[in-house]
Amino acid sequence: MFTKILIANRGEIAVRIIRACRDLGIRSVAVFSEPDRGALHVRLADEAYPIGPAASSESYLVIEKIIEAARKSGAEAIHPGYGFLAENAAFAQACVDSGIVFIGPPPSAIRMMGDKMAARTVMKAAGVPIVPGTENPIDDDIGAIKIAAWIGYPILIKAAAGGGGKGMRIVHDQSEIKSAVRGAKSEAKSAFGDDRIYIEKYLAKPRHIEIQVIADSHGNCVYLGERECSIQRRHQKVIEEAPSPLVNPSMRKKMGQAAVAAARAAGYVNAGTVEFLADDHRNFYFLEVNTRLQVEHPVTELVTGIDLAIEQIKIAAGEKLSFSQGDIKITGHAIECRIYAEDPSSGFLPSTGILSVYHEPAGPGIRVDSGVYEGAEISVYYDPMISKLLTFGKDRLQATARMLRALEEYRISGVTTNIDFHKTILRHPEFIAGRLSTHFIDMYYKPSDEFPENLAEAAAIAGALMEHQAQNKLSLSAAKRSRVSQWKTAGRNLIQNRTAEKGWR
Amino acid sequence: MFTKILIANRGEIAVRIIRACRDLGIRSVAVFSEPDRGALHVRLADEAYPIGPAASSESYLVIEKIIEAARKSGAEAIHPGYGFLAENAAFAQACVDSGIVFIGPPPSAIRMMGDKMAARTVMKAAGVPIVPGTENPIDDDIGAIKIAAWIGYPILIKAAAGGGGKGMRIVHDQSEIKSAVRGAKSEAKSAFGDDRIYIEKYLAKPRHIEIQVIADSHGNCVYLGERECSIQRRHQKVIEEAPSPLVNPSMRKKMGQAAVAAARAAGYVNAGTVEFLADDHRNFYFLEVNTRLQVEHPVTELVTGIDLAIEQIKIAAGEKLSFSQGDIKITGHAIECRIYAEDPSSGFLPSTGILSVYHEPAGPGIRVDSGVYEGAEISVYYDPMISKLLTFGKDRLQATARMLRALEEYRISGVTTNIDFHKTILRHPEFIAGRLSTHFIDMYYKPSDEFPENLAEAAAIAGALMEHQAQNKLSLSAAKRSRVSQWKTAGRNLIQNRTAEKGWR
Amino acid sequence: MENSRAKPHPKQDRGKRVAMIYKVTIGEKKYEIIVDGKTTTVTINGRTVNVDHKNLRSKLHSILADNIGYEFELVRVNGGFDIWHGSGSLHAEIIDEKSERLRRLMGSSGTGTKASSLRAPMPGLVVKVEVEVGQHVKKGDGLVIVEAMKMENELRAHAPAIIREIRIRPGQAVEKNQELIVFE
Amino acid sequence: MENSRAKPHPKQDRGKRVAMIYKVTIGEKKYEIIVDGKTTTVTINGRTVNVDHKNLRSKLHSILADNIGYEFELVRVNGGFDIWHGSGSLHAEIIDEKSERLRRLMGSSGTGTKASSLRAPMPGLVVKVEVEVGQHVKKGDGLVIVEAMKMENELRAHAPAIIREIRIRPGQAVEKNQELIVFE
Repeated sequence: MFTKILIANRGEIAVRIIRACRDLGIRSVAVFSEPDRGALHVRLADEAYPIGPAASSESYLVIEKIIEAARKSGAEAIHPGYGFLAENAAFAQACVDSGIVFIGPPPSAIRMMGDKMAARTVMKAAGVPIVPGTENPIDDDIGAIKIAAWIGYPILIKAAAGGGGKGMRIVHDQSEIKSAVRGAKSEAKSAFGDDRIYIEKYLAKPRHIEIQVIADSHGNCVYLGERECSIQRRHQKVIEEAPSPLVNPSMRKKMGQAAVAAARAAGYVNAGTVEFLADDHRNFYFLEVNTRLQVEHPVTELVTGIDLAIEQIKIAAGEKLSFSQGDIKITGHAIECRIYAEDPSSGFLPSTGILSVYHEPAGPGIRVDSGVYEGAEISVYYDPMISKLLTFGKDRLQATARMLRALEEYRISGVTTNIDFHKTILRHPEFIAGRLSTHFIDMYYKPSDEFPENLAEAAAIAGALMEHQAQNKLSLSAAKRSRVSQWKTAGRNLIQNRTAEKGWR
Repeated sequence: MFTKILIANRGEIAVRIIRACRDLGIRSVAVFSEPDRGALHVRLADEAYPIGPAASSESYLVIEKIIEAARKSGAEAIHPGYGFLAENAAFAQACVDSGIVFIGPPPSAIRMMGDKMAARTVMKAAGVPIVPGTENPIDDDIGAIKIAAWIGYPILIKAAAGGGGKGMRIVHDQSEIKSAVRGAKSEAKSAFGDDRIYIEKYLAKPRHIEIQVIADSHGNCVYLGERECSIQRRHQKVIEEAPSPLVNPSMRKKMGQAAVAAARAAGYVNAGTVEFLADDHRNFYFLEVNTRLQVEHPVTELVTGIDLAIEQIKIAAGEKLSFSQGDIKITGHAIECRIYAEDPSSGFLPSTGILSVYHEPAGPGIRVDSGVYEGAEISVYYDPMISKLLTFGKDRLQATARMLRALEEYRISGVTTNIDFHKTILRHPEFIAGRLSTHFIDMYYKPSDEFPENLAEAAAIAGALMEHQAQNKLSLSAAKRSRVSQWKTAGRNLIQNRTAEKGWR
Repeated sequence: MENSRAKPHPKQDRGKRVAMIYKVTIGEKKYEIIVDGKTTTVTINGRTVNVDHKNLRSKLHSILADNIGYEFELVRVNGGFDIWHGSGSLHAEIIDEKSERLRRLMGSSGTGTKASSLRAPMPGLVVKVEVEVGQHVKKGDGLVIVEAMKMENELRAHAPAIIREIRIRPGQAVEKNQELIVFE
Repeated sequence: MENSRAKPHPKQDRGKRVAMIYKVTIGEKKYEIIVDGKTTTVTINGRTVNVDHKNLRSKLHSILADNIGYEFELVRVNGGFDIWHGSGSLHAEIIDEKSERLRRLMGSSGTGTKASSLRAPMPGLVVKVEVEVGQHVKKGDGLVIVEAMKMENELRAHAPAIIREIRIRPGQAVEKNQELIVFE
C-alpha cells in the first residue's frame, strides 16, 4: 500500500480523497493555487504545495507542476479527482512515465472512451445496446440526411471528441439539417480541434441512468447498481439518487451486465461509470463512459456500504477486489442534491461572494461533502458548487423527507444558492411519483420570485428593528457628539479667555 | 398523527427530536432558559417559548412551565428527551392529566423501574437473570453481613431509589461493612429522601451491555440488538458501540428475549433500554431499565436503519410497530464518542468557555449530533457535552478508522475537550482487540501532558511569528506616533512663538 | 450578544420614547411597521406582533415573531437591507416616517425608480451582445452572453425597454456590477 | 485575509530588516526561533524551516512548516500565547531577545515562577476543603472539592507545597479563577 498520495484537485473532491487517505492511514498531499491557500482541502491535508496562480490553466491543469509537487513530497501515487486532469490520458501517461501510480484507469482506456465514436463502436461490438445512429463520422449534410431518414427525426448531431453539450444540435426535420451540420462542425472544431461529428436518434424525455463499475487489475469486474441522474439543468446533473425509481432487479441485472461487458471490452481497471439513456419502457442505450470517480458517487456508497475512493486506492495499489458480484446488496435509498452558488430565478446564473454565514445540516441520515467553510469565497475562478448534500433513508420517502429537513437547516449567506430550487423539485408530485426525465426542469420548474408571506413579514420586522436600532444609535451618538463639542467649545473659550487675560489685558 | 410537538429539553437531544419532527412533517416547539435564547435548539425549532432563568430547577425542571408552554403553543404531545424530566413519573402524569400525550412509557412503568429494588423483583419474576443479591431492603450491618457471607465478597451496596453512583459503596471484606452501610444510607437519604439500600454481588471487570427494546401500545415488543457501553469515566459512558465485540448471535438472542420479557413484565410501551452487566464468559445480569431514549441511541439507529425518535413519536400517536423481530438486521458497525468540554489530564474536570473555533467533521460514515455552533458558550449551568460524534463502517475496523479521522478533523478552541483522550483509547491494543470493561480507563488510560514534538515545534513557530508581527506593528505605530508628536510639537512651538510675538515682544 | 427582551438599554429607558413608523418594501409587498421604544411588540400593517430579538453574532439575527422562529443575516445596502434567509436574499427598502416627510418636502418622487441599466452579476468575459442600440426588447429577451465559471450565461431583460447604449463588446472582460447596457 | 508569503508589507520592506530571536517555552521544551524580516523561513534550534503562514480569520492561523500543515488559534495571554490546536491548548511563553536583555539588566529572575495559589478552574460550589493551613501536600493530593455541572470535581495539588491560607469554606459559591488556597 502507498504511504503518501497527492491529490491533483481542489474543493470537495480533494477533501473527499483526503478523508479516504486518512481512513487508510495514508498521508495526503494537497496542491493549491494562490487563492486556495486557505481552502478546506489545504487545511485538512497533511501536506500542501503551491502550484501557481488562480487560473486553472496555470495551476491545476499544468501537468508538470503536479508531477513536480508529487516528486518533492515523495508521493507514490496521484488521485486526480474529477474534472481538471482526471480524464486526460496525457496526464495519466505522464504519471506512469514518472514512476508515479495514477489512481484511475490505464491511459489507453481513458483515450478510447474519450473518443465518443470509438466508444460506441467498442460498445456495439461488446453487445451493449447503443442509441441508433452512425458508426462513422458524417462528412456533410447529404450523408446526414440519408442517415436521418433511416433512423427517423428528431436526431441529435454530436461531436466525436465531444462532451458538455458542445458541438451538439437537435434536428427536428430535414430543413434544419444543413445549418445544424455546419454549426456543429465549426463548434466542435473550435472546442476540441476535431470537427468529426456523428448522428444519434434523439430520445424524447429520456432518463439518465448510469451504472457504477469497478474492476481490479486481476481481471475482476463488478457493478454496484445504478444511479438515476435525470434532474439536470444546463446539461448538468443537480439531483441524483440510488436506486433509480424506474429500475427493477431484472433491468438492473441487464444494465449491470452490459456495463461490465463494456468495461471488459475497454480493458478497464479501477472505478468507472457507464452512462445510459433509458425510456419508461425500461429500454436503455449506451451514452458514454466516464473514466473517473463521478461527482455523484456517494449515493452508491450509501446504498452499497462500499467506500469507492478507498477501493480506487486499493485497486491502484494492486489489491484484488474484496467483494464479488454476489456480495453487492442495495439497501435503503440515497439522494444527492448539489448545492450551487447560482440563481435559479435568472436561468441558474452563477453567483459569487464570501460565505458570510455557512452552517451545514447534520444529524440522522445526513452526509455533507463540501470543500468550503464559513468565511470562504466562492470565486469566479472555479466551479460554483458549494457542497454535495446527501441523505440516506430506509426508502425513497424517508430519504426525501430527510433531504427536505437538511435543506431547511442549511444556512448560507453571501451568495444566492439553489437550496429553495431543490425544495421545489423534491416537493413536486412528478418527482415524488418518480416520473423523471432530463427535461424535468424545463417541463415542471417555474422560477419564481415569490416567497412565503410569513417569511417576508418577519424579514420586514427584522429590517425595521435594525433600522430602529441604527437610528437610536445615531441619535445617541449625535447627542454624545453635541455634548462633547459643547465641552470642546467651552474649553476653547476658556483657553482663549486665558490667553486674552495674559496677552491682551 | 400529531401536528405539533413540544420538546421539554435543550442541547443536542432537543435538536435530535426537532429533526425527527421535521422528517415527519410535524411542527416543533422549543422551550428555553434565559442563557439558551440563542441555543441551536431554539434556532432550529419552528416555535420557541421562554421558561425562566438559567438554573434548571427554575426552568427545564419546572413541570408547570413546560405544560403551560405546551398549552400556549397548542402542542398535542411532549417529548422529554433524556435527563431533566424524562424519567419523572409525576411529569408523565401531569401530561396525561392535561390531555397532552407524553412521548414515553406510561407513568406506572416509569415509577416501577425508578425503584431499583422493585425492578429487580419484577425482572427476577420474569425470568431475567439478575446480579446475585438481596430482594428486600437491608436494615442494618448485621443483615448485610449475613447476606454478604452468602453471596461472597466483594459486594456492592446500592440505594433502592438510586442512580448515578449516589449511595453506592464497594465493600471488599467484613471490616468495611459497618461504615459502608451507614454511609450509603445517609447519602441515599439526602440524595433521594429514601434511605433503603440493598446488596449486590460486585462483579470484577464487568462489561456494560444494554439492549434497546421498543414496544407499541398494541402488545408488540421487539429488541433492536445491543450496545456495548463499557468505556466509562466517573460512572458515565464516553464511548459506545453496536454491535458489542463480545456478543454473538446466540447471546444476542438470549439477552434480547430477556429484555423483551422484562419490558412485557413492566407493562412497557415506547422505547426503553434494559441494561446488563456481562462477564467475558457471556454471562449477563440485569442492572436496570432506562425508561427513555438513551444518549447513545444513534449507534443502534446506524446498524439497524431504524430511526428511534421517529418510532417513539409514532408509537405515542398510537401506531403499530411497522416491523417485527424477524425484520431486524444488524448491518455494519457503529461507534459513538461523546465529545465533552473536560480536561482528561486533570481527572476529567469540566471546562467552560466560548467555542471560539468550532468546526465539525463530515464526509463518508460520519454523523454528528450536536447542540452547539461556533460562538456558542459551554456554561456551568448545563451538561458539558459538546456533541456526539458517530461513525459507521462495514466493520469495527472501518468504524474505528473513520472515528480517528473524524476526531482529527474536529477543530475546537475555547474549551479543553476529550478529543485526544478518545484517540488514545481508540488506538489502545486492548480496545482494538475488543477486550473492554467498565474499568478500562482506570486500567489503561494514563493522562499525559505530552504532545507530539512536531506539533509543539509548529506551535512554537506560530507563536514566534505572531509575536514578531505584533512587535512590527508596535514599532510601526510607535514610529507613526513619534512622527505625529513631532508635528504636534512643531505646531505648538509655532503657536507659542506667535503668541510670544504678539504678547511678549 | 444582546437580547432586546432581556436587557433593555437603561439609558434609552430614561430617554423619551417615541413610537417610530417604518415603511418597508419587499418585492411588491409593502409593510407599515410601528416600533415603540421597548421593541418587544411591533405593529405590522395594523396587527400587533410580539417580537423577541437576539443578535446571534455580527449581522446574524434570530427573531421570534409571536414565538415563531426566523433567522436572518441583515446587510445594510442603500436605502435598506439585503436580508439573507438561508438560501438566498430579499431586498427590503426601508423608509422611516421622518425621512419620508423630508423627502416629500424636497419634492422627490419617492420610491419605485426602475432599473435603467443592465449590470454584470458576476465578473466574466463577454461572449456575445445580442441586441443593438435603439432596439425594443421585451421581458425575457436575451441581451448579453457572459462566460464565467466555464459556463455561458445569458443575461435577459427583466422588463420591456429600449436599448440606449451598449458599453461593452464581445471579448471584453467585465467586473461584477459593471454597467453593460443602458436602457432609455 | 493576509498571506505572509504572497504579500510582504511594502512599508516594512523599505525599512531595515533585523532578524529577531524569540525564546519560546512550551511545557518543559525550549525553542530558540530566529525570524527574519520576510518570515518565509525561520530557524528553530538551529534548523531552518520554510514557513508559509496564512491568517484564516481573526485568531485562526494556518502554518505550512516545510509544507506540513498545522492549524492554531492563538490567544494572547500574559507573556505569550495560549495555542489551541483543535482539541485543547498549549501555553507558549515567548521572550524576545531584546526583552530578555532588558530583564537581565533589571535583575529579574526570569521565567519559571511557580504557581503560588490554587484557583477555581470553573465557577461552582465548594463542597469540601480537604486540607488545613500548615499542611504539607504532595503532588496529586486532593485539596478542594467543587461541585459544578452536577458533578463533584476534586482539585489536586500539581506540585508539593505547604498550605499557607485557605480563602474559601464549604458551601461557598466561587467564581472562575477565584483564589481558593494560597501556598507557601
